[in-house]
Amino acid sequence: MAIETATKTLTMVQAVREAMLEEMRLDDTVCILGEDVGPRGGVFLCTEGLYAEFGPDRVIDTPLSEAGILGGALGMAMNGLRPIAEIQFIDFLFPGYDQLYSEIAKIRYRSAGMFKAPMVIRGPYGGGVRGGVYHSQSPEELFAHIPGLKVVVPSNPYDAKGLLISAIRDEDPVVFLEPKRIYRGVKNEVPEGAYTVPIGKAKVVREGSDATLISYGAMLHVALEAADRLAAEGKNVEVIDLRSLVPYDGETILTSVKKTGHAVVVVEAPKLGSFANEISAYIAEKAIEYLEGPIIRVASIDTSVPYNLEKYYLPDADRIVKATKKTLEF
Amino acid sequence: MAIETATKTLTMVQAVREAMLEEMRLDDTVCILGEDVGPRGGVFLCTEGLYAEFGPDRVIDTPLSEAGILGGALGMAMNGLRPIAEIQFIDFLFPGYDQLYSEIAKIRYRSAGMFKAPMVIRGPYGGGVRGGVYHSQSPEELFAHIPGLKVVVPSNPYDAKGLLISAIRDEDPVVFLEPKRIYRGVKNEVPEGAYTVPIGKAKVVREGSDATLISYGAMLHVALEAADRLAAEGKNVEVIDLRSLVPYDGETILTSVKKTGHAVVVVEAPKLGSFANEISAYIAEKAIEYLEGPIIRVASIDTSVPYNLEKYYLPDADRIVKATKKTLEF
Amino acid sequence: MAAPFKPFTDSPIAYVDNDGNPVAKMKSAFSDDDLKRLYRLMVLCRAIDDRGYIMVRQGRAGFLAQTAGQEASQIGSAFTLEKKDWVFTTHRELGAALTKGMTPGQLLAHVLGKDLDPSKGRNMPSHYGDGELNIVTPSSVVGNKTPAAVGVAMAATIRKSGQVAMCYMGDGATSEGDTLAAFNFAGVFNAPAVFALQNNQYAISIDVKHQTKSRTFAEKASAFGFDGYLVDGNDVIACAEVSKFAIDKARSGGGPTLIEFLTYRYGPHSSADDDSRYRKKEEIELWRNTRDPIMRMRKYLTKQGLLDDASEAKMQEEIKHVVEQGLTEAEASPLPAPETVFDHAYATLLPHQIDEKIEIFGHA
Amino acid sequence: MAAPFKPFTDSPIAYVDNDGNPVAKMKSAFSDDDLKRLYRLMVLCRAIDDRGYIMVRQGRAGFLAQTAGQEASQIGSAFTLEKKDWVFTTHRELGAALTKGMTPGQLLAHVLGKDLDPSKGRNMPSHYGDGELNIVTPSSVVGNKTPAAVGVAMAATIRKSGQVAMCYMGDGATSEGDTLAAFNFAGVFNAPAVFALQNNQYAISIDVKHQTKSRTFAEKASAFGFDGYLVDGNDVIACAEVSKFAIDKARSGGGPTLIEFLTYRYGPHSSADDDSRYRKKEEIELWRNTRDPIMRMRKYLTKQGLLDDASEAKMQEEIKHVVEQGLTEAEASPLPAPETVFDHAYATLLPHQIDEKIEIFGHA
Ligand SMILES: Cc1ncc(C[n+]2csc(CCOP(=O)(O)OP(=O)(O)O)c2C)c(N)n1
Ligand SMILES: Cc1ncc(C[n+]2csc(CCOP(=O)(O)OP(=O)(O)O)c2C)c(N)n1
Ligand SMILES: [Mg+2]
Ligand SMILES: [Mg+2]
Repeated sequence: MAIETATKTLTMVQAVREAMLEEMRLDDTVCILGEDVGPRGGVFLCTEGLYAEFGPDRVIDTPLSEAGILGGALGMAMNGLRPIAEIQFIDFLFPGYDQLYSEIAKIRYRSAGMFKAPMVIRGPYGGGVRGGVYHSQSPEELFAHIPGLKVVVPSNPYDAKGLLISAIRDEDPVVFLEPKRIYRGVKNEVPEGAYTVPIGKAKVVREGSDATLISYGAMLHVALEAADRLAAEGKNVEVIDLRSLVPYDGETILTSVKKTGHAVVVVEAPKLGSFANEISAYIAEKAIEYLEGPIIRVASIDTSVPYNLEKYYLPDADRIVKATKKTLEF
Repeated sequence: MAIETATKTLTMVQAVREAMLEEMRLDDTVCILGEDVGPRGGVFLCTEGLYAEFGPDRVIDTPLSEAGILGGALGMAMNGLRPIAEIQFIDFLFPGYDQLYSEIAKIRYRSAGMFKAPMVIRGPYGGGVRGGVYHSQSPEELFAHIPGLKVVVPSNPYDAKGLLISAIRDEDPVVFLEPKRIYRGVKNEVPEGAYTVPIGKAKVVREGSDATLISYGAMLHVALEAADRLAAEGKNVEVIDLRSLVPYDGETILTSVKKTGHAVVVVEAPKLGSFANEISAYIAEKAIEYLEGPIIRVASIDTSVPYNLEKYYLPDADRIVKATKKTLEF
Repeated sequence: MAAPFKPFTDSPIAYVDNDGNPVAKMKSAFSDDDLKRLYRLMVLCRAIDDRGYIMVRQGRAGFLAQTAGQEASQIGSAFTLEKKDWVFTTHRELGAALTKGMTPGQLLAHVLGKDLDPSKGRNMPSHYGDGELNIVTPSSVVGNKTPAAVGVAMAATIRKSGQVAMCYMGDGATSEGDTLAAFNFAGVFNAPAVFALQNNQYAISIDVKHQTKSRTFAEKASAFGFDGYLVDGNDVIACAEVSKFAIDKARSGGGPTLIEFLTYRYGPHSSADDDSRYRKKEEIELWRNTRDPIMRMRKYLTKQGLLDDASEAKMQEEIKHVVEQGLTEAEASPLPAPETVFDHAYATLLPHQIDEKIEIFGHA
Repeated sequence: MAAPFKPFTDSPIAYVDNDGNPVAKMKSAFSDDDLKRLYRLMVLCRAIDDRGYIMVRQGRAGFLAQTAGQEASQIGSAFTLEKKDWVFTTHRELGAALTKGMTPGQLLAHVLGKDLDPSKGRNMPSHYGDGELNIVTPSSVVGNKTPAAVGVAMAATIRKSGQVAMCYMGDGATSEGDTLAAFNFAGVFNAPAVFALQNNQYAISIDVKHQTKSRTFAEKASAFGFDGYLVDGNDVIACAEVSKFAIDKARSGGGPTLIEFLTYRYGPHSSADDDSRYRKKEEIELWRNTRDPIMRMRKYLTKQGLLDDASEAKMQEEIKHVVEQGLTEAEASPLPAPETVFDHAYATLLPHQIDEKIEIFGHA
């Protein structure tokens, strides 16, 4: 997939920006719209410099309305463009949720394929940045459960760039969630130029045979931390980065779980109704006979996100280690 | 719970109406707002006659805005009333989803209990009435995954009345989903006067020892049909009516599954990300050692709801029978 | 572009009164042929509408939201659109769909949920759409199509395609936040969009007094920096004239326009409604008997010497035939195959859908 | 109630010019004492705001959206509210919260996320709320509090409680559909609500030209059937006068009012913003140096003989003391106990939360 060329060390913010920049240079139907994406360059600077290069017709500062942004992007997509709708924080998508739920996701189906919505809805999501309730949420499940949408969550800059380019080129609307907690902290080598990471393929980021940890986004790194700690105690844990929630890569999950016999699913959302359930239920449906212990979900607690007590809210390596041991020692 | 008094045979529409009527007579802070709830009596006649009895201050016809209805109801709840917000079809809640997600569900938490939202959000939901995409959806998961909300789904008039009275008296916001497919078809004996059915208690509606079918709402009746068919083949199936999704009655589920060793979860929503997952994941976490076969989800297919091919979309007794046999014969 | 009409008037712009007499100072720019076409479209629309109603009563259609009474505003507004232009319908735009070019066969196939419906029966009846004609298959969600209509118009500007987006809505739709947010976008981006607001005075049972406190709907445009016109929505010439002005203005870079068409629906909100619960028979009769758009245009054309009994009878005959033929086509069209239920949720079937398809149909 | 002011004016209503000279024909109804209190509140507000900023720089607060520059509109608008009235703040209403009665200790405890914050540090800084004072702890979601404010006002009417709901918002918030839908509700239900719109001319980097095409924000009210007033938002007397009129009007059954306060924020949007990317230093300096609301009121009071150097110095000293004392209280306040993380999601812990609590804390 990756074309091996020159690489540079990038943060996720930079990788996201590069993906958009490359695609805008390659395809002049690609455009960006959102709040403060123009001269301001986005509040996280994901669109820095793009306005200067592409101008106000392709990097569009909008009034403050997510329904306007999402619905507007839908119209643009229907009329020959490939818009990227930036939502400043994914928490603020909800005033425009109906545009996603009723319009963007359903236009192709309800028109029997006459109309389509090739567009990306992207923005920062998740906690760990002292953002309080409304700058910290992980609502991926609320997108994953809408047929017609694809949902992607990168865990590192390399994937972020490759997945975002795939998303921009996709014929269907893709919700692209960027874990802001690792916007700048996690860096890796990112090839120059355009390359794609396919939507729908998970990645085994750490091999192991004792148990399978399944996660994505910022939580992947917490899962890896837990895996390190478990390794120190002689437990050899496999870690899977889902990368894409819709569609998700059931095969990679099943292969691993059949090998290890134990599954722990780690998500950042509150547990009840979370996407962890989908993975757990899938395993319980397809591979129960391979399991030697319960499938455990590690998630946030079932409350809103508190500003000052966030560390008791979010899953941490401790909870993951404990959960893994619980199924291993079952 | 139920005060045994005179009963009458009611439909679910009538039971819903009676619950509101009784509570409005008992407590003059209870009021109703929504589209066409006044002289029109609601498009399904759930509020028939209430405007005549209580007048425009307590049965409030609103302009056509679900954000206005939900946010308005929130304000009323904060300022001493107990509003019941009728959403004409739950599919149309989504223009007001942010009010639910960001405001109603979170006001208590973010204010550390200083403000609260004792209110009910109710309306018809689900398919099977040839309503096309936007008059047929089952978005319960999109409410269940919001901490701060309770979610209730009755399967019959008796429960509907008792649960709705509980919901009106609840200190927290309750999303009350009425399966319109059985609005008039399913009748039973409903006591006169006020009584409550507690939120959070499931009901074993059919005892059995071979497998556990878990469902709610309109699908419960399809599950019961499947149970009949299975009984004819000598398979003795237990059927649980969840009644309440948040909180749900884990104990009743576990007791049953531990007894039968097989679980099938039936929901009407599209499968991916559905509430069936929560139940499946819960069982896989708490009782995996009792299971003798996979936990199978029976759900709608992962598309929007088609007007003319709905019968291939919705789960039917066939699919449930097949799924149950699959786990039984595992 | 200088406006030949005054925006934000208190009384509706009209060309013809209820008795078919000209009332406007300005003369219509439409040719006699155009006027006859407008009239024929209204009659045809009414005939198809009636046909749909019969199908509901026969139990062959599960739902219908009738257009009867609103022909002038729908047909007048769509009349001067070009093929490349976009139309966003709601749940009642039979007349607009017909005018933009959908055939009676397609329209009736839609009511029956048949394959000949360009949307393949995916939607409940009265939700007309056609990809060939840029008529966007609507959702049922009131008010929420306006943002996409503005987006389409923005794209037209960016792509310099010269397209205009005509976005239909009811009086009720103006209460939805998405409609208003989209108006604001339209203003800011000077979008080539026309908002065709059919004020039929009810949103189901809610009358306009309970819908908004503004005096007119047209004036809402001023809150977003563009013009609004109040038009007699039962005067098809006025409807077509003001719409043409707004369409031309949009196409030539003049930005958006809101047009409020004051009209009335004769039937209940839909086949599922019982309007006796909220409005008086006399009110309906008043509109139907004295303000009907078709009747008015017939009188006008007759008085202008453009129509006589013979030509009227001939047209009625022709229309009867066209509708019958459409019905035959619609009936002959098959239901879509069961397996197609999975199609078009995504561009291609996703793995989990393939699993489901195999589970249900035994093959992928 | 006859309005002493004209709605929908093109230039802002003002009482005092930038040099502290009276400019209005009408005389303020406020007593000298009131005027001095208004002034003191502005100075105190600025001092607390500055303190918060220091805490951000010290790394003790994670975020702050400063009020500096907008004191007059916030304090003037809240000045004549009664205790039972409701206030809906957004992310910048330090002045309103202070005026309604929150103490410096509470306000600074909020910035630190401490227990003394009535909201117990649940929210990020600059989101002031207090249940005792009916100041509703806000979400961060721009524009979406307006519907609840209208609901509160509707309940006040129904319950005949005589309460008024004062709902703050920024210029950007008027683009959100929820705001506009709520305006429409307010009109239809004649809700006793005042919409206090601080037009500080930016929504983060978006200036008003890119926010809406209407000439003023005040005029948006006309789309919903009520009055809007454009007020000089740096003239605290004008702010208080027009607000008092609107509050009194609402309380006496006259329905809603929209007030646009034309003002300016000196700081970046928030501590997370870099405003050099989108506005010129000169523009900031112009407002700060020549149009500052505090400076203007000081000049006015001085010219009116209500203030001199000695009384000014004394007040500054007193305010310094009050702020220091507030800070001490805030610092002394503990962080909420970890176990409270579960509290108040619901009225009582639900079974699944009890499971989670045991899992994390080892006890229920
Ligand atoms: C968001 C939403 N809320 C409620 C409904 C139910 N509903 C369907 S049509 C209608 C009234 C629409 O009134 P109006 O916009 O005036 O159009 P009309 O039906 O009069 O043509 C309502 C309330 C809906 N379809 N969508
Ligand atoms: C719905 C929503 N979208 C985006 C944001 C991010 N955001 C926070 S404040 C702000 C600008 C608000 O502008 P305005 O309403 O003028 O208030 P001001 O900050 O100028 O006081 C934005 C875009 C948000 N909080 N909520
Ligand atoms: Mg209408
Ligand atoms: Mg602003």
